[in-house]
Amino acid sequence: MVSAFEFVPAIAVLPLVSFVVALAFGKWMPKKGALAGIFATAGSLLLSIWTVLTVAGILGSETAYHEEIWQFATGIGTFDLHLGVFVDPLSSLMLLIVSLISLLVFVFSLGYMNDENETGLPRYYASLSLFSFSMLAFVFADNILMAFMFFELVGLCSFLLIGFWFREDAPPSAAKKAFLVTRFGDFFFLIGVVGIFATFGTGLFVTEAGFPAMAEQAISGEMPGTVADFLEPLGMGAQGWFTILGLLVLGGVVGKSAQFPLHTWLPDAMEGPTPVSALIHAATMVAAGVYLVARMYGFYLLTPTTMGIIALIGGFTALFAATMGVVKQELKQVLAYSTISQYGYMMLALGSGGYVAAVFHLTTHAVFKALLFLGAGSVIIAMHHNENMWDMGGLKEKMPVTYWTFLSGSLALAGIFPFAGFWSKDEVLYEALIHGLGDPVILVAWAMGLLAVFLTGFYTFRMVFLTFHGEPRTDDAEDPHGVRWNVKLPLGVLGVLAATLGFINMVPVAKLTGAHIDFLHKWLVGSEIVNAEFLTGLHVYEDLLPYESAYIAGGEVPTLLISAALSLGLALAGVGLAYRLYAVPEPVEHTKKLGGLRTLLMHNYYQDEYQVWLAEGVTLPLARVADTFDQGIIDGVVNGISSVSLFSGDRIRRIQTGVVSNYAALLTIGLALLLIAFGIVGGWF
Amino acid sequence: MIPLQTQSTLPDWAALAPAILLGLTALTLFLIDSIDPNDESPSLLAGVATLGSVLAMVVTGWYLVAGTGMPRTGGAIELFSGQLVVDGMSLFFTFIFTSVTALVTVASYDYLSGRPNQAEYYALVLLAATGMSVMASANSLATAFVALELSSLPSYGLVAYLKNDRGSVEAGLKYFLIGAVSSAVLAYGISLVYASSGALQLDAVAEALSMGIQNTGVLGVGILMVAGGFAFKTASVPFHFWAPEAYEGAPAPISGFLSSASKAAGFVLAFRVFVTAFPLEVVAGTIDWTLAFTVLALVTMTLGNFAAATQDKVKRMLAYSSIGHAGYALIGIAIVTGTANQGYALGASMLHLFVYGFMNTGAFLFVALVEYWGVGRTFEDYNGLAKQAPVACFAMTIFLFSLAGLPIGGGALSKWALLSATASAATLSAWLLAAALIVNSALSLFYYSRVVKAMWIEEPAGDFEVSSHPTGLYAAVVGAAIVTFLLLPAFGVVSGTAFDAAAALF
Amino acid sequence: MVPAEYYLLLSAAMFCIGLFGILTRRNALLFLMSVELMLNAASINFVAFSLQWGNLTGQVFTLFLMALAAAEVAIGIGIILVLYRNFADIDVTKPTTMRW
Amino acid sequence: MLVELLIVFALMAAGLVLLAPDEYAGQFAAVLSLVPVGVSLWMYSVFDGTGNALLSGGQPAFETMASWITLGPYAINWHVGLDGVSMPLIVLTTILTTLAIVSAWTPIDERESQFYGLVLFMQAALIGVFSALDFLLWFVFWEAVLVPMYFLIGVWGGPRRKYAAIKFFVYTNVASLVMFVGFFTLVFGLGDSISTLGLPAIAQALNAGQLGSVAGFSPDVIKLAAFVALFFGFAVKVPVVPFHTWLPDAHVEAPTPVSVLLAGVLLKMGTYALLRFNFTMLADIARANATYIAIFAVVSVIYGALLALAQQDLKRIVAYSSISSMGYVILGLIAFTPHGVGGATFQMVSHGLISGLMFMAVGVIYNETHTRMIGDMSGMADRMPVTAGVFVAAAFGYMGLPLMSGFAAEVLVFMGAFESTTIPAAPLFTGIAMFGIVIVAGYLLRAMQKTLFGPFRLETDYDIGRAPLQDVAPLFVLLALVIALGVAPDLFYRMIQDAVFEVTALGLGGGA
Repeated sequence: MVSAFEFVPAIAVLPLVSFVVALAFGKWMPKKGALAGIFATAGSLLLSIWTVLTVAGILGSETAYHEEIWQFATGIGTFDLHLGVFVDPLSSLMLLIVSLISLLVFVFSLGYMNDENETGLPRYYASLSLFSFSMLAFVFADNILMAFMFFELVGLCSFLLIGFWFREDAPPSAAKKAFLVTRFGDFFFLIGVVGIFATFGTGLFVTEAGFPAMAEQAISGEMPGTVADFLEPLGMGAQGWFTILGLLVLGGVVGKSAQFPLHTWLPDAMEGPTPVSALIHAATMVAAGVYLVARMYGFYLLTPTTMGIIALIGGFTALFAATMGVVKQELKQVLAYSTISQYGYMMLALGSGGYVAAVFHLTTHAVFKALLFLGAGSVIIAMHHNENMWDMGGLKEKMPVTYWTFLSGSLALAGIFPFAGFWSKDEVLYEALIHGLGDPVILVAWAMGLLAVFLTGFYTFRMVFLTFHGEPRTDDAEDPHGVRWNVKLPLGVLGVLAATLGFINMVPVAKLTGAHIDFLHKWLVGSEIVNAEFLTGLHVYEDLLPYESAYIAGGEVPTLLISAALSLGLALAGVGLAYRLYAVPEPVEHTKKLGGLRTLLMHNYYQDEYQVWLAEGVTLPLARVADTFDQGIIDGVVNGISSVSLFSGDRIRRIQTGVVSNYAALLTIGLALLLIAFGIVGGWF
Repeated sequence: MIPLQTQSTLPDWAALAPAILLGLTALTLFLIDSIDPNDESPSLLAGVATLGSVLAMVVTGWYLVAGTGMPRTGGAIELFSGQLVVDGMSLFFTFIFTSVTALVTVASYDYLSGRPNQAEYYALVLLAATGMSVMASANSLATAFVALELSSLPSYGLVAYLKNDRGSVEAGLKYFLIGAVSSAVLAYGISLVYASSGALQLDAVAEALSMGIQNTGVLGVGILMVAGGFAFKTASVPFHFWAPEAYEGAPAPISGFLSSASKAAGFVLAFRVFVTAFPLEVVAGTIDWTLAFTVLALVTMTLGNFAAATQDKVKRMLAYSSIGHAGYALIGIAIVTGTANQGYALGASMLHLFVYGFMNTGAFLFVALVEYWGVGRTFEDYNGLAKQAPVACFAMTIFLFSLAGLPIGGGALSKWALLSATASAATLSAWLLAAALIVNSALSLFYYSRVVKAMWIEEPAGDFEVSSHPTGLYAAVVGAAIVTFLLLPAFGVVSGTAFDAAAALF
Repeated sequence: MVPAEYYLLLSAAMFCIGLFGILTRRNALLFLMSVELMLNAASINFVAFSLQWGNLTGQVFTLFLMALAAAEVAIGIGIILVLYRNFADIDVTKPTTMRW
Repeated sequence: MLVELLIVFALMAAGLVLLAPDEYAGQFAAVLSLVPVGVSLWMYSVFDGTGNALLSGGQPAFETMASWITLGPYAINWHVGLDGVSMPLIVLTTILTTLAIVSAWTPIDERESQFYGLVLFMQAALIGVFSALDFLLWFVFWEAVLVPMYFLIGVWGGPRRKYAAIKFFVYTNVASLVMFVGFFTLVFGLGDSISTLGLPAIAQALNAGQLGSVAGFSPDVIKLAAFVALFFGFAVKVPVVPFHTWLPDAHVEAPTPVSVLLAGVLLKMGTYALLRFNFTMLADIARANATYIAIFAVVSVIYGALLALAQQDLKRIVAYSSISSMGYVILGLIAFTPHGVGGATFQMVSHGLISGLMFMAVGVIYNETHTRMIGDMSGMADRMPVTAGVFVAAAFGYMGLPLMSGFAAEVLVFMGAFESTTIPAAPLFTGIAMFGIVIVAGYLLRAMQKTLFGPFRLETDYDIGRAPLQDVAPLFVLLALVIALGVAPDLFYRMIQDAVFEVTALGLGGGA
């Protein structure tokens, strides 16, 4: 029987084909390339499902797969670079998510783009396909170089799609910013990649020959030769050096996953078409960063400092972004900040040792955030591309499908029982809590995450109420543009998933009842081969975990319940406050009461301003100074030499006065000078 | 193989055949002129002159190939009790003189058309060439002096040939006056050398000096003054003052003749006299003449090139650049020190003078061509010339870039040979020379390319028409260009001979 | 017998006088004469040292020098003649059409 | 004899094209230049050289040797051959020449036959530079390149073309001569241990420690002096900051096809020579002074990128960014690791293609708009979508987008430099140099945003249409090559590794 694993590369290649087809022939195709993308991603989805089933052991005994498929660059007397495929529970799950959401976004785009008679559709679908290709290849990458490569390509697609409406001013600017900010993060990432290769001679994520395993050996004292060769001249200990490497790679993660302080690009990225926001800036590309940390979790676990920093960044970002989400007026802006905030949770989970929790939240968030963005897209179609929530209101009756699915997503986002977000967010906070009790850093991060739950509940439902409830506040809201099946279908699929996806890992229920229904947990534990050969199973990570678990109120189950109750309570409180303030027929801008704080929040804590200042206020003037220096001093010296030469040439030729007597005199003087000089040297006199 | 390679097959005096041929041709021209004093048949005069010089060139070439006077065929041939000597170096330089003479006579056919006294012109050119070839063979200070004057005196007349042209006359006057002073200085220098050694024959001088030097001052002054006399011939500082004016004012073919052949003649004399008569190990206590030549080389090349860089007339620029090239060629003798590979250094200079003979003559002949057309003399006047006369301008481009040392002509290789020779000496003064050579080379690239720029890049200012294509001038220019270019791939043909001939001197 | 040094001094003096003439005289003929003086200074050396060394080489050279001086003057006069025709003067400092 | 065939054919083609009528010269030259492309590709496919042509054990392919001239004690030979370093550069040269010729059809509209003749003449010289294995022969070709370049900039260039041409001419000539003296000091220092000026003989003699003292200077001093002279000579060509100021002027004034060749091939002469001379023959000196060289490299990268950031002229941006990119090459070379030197060599080829692509893209826009100033245009993508698309692709290639050749080259250089034991504090140096990838993104994104995107606006009064096919076709060819090499660097990288591997072991201990 043919193994699914042999077709894993095709999961990425299919969208690549559709990229080429859409770019070259899209103009002449019936749906301008959309069909190519839909077929390709559908194919990818089917292959992904097949892969997942294989990994699950349902279709055979081989449950993980690693293969080098392309020799990239051959080194003689040094390491080779290659591209390879690695499939394990984590990557197969991610393949499934990415291909599913890609497919849905393609379908949605039919409604959002084709039906709206946009131009440049082949370019749009080609970019979208290229994005799917890059993301999928990134997911199954077996080494960090390949991961970096497709990480960058994802960035390119983001640039192309954010700047899709290039004829306006704002989108190209936002695209530039997105690429530049993530590039800044990738700069550190690339140093990390290069450093990892230089240190270990390999960038492989898995197996004994992979760098996490080698790092573990190095720290435990059995220093592999290549590592020792590198570290010795450097004069650094393994622990310290690995921390630096980990933090460098983390730079890329912070950039792509829009964590503080490199989160500023994401809100601007909302200039892109809404389906793009759903796909890239909510469900997948931003997830790449978090996924990367999960992928090389074995490495991060070795350096507690890095773990602590990850947790802290995550917790802080979760709270920080949530506060800004509270005051936004535009639908997609609220969602943008909620995305940043939610990825903060995932980082918090990873940093505090909650591997399963992070993957769980990644999964649920992918679904409900895609849903919310697509829902927002539907609203935007209806509102004739007006995104201001204060111009909406009362859309509930006009577009019921959108409303109900959006509500499902919102409940999930707010973390209301029993929607998907509740389960995953609860687990994140629980893991942070139990590990934080023994580690103050984690505890601080946990506290921030907890606080953010309240704000999340509040801004989510502020958004829902302002958009769908009350009375229509404009003519557009009065008479919205209708949407078709291609919008409703993806919403429906995702709406159902958002409500139900949490059931894959109902840890509190499992703990309470003792029933083994924590499927995701079991999934990530993986099979024998994943743990023993590839070293990526959950048990491997648990062995390496640098934290001790501690419990309050006397045990695991009470702690779990307290934690769940706390987060649910805060979420409900947030929702309740939103209901009080905004679920009225004529809501007003209560945020004005915040005074100076509101100004601060509306300006996003002046994060943009200082980053723009760094780019335009520091770097550009520095470049101009360098330019002046270059033109003036360096080139000045060059030109000066030539001017001086010509000037002295002009002087020298004045010796030739044209009067022959002068020549005779000069001749005599010259001869006399020679005679005197040599006479003195030769001692003639 | 060839019978001449051993002395037994031909009488010794046959080794002087080139000089004899040149002299006879000159006399023949006088004869023709006295038979038919009217310049009715310039083609006959030009033809005879060309034939004579070509014949001399062929014979010289034959001797060179056959190895007459070279170590492999029994060493230098001494004539007239050693007053003259024929060896590789003399033949090598004679080849330069004869080939330049041939180019000049061919070119002059058109340049002189319609002018009076053509027979005298050609005869003087050939007499000067005769003097030069004797200079190359001179092995005594007496023959050297006489030969030098034999080449100088006709040159004065030739420079002032355009006797109704104020420039030509002024040039002739200045050349003559400075030349007279220089020959006096040379004569006086020789007298002092004679005072110290009691001999005039070069090897005898060396021998006498090696016995012990009584009055270092007299000898030192003598040697420096001799050097000064040669410096006049080579147009080196401080005896160069005549050169810019003489080259600018003289008929252009004569400018080419003087700046190439006459200059080379000065060098061959300097090489032979200083290496043979004043061996460094003998006179080092008195005067380190390599140091003197180093100073002269430095000042000469710098002055020549810097002054050339700011000229606005092409011919004068070439004149100054000719001074610069004298400075380059001086390098060869300036680094004939113990540390250097002496034969290599001298050979490099010889090669440079060889290539220079063609490229510089060619450049001046191009100027002659332009004068023939009546185009002005400044750089601006050359603007857009390439549109009118692409072939000639192409040739000129080869000359100029070769002069600048770019490898589309042999000038690059010879300049590099000089540069590498400085590296072989590797003394402080040699590196100074190398640095100066580089700086000046860069500068020369700048001003040579001004001409190129004018011809090819600039738009023509006026609207003149190049109406005629004078056969003789074209033939000479194109011929020189072909040789200049061929000297790049076929450099080996001459380089072996030059290095052998130079090495034989030590 | 007069020591050779005295001849050297004499000739040096003559040479310098000639040089002085060159530097100061503007008349072309006087210029020419000064050059002759310098050449004669050399001749004195040759003759004197010919005697001292006891060979005839120097005296022969003197003969050459004399012949040469004559030839030089012949050419020189010719050039001075055309100079006069073109510049209506035999002041050597007058022709300065070419300089720098 | 294939190398000779290439050179002679290019020369003959140059002659033929010079004589061709102006109307057909472009097409004629393009057709003729396809022959070298074919020959070089065929040579690539049958390439059987092993090791480094200069080192013992290396066996260059297509090697021929014939006696040429004698220069004093040295026999100068016609000696050519290709190893894994030169083969890719030959292919680069032939391909870029053809593409440059095609891209010249539109902008060059006077004295065409002369233009194409000079381009082909330059091609011959360039092939010579990359294949010669005798010093003097190599130097002849090296200097011969200047001549056509001078005319190409001077005749067909922009408003300040004369200034730019002469500056390029004189500056690089001075550098070459300094290098020449430095090299000959070494040659004479080797004394009798060599009898030819063959580069392999000299390299092997130097590495065997046969350098004697010259004029009282010890071999170490001679080596250092020669190294400095050689480094200066090549640094001007590369160019390395602070010897770079001729480059922006030359690039800005040169017509686009010439910029393509200038950036694509001529700059590589400098780094090629650095590899061949400084880092192969004088590896021990290079190692001993790695800190300074690494500083040169890093300064070139960062300073060049900063300068690019300050420019308003698209061509100037690309020109300065070339300086930045060439800094990576220096960094890779000084690393003395297989990936460092190999990556640097790969970067030569890669940058040749990408900068060529970039210049061509700018040129196509210029052909239509007659301006290159960022401030003059906006939203060009609206009128020239295909060109804009290629421009974007090229720019991302320049930024080191993965699966394009620039990424492979840069990442290999970085890896090599990072693990270098030659450069002290290698990770720090590498890290700083890598910041170039952020700045490059900054200025190229800014340039794209201002020119290609936004509402359409043009400050000049030309009608903007789509670029003709002949302008765009070379872009696609180059883009395809860039992507091909980006996906499969091993096409060239394997043979490069084979040739540079031994270089990395040079200069370690031992040696005189």
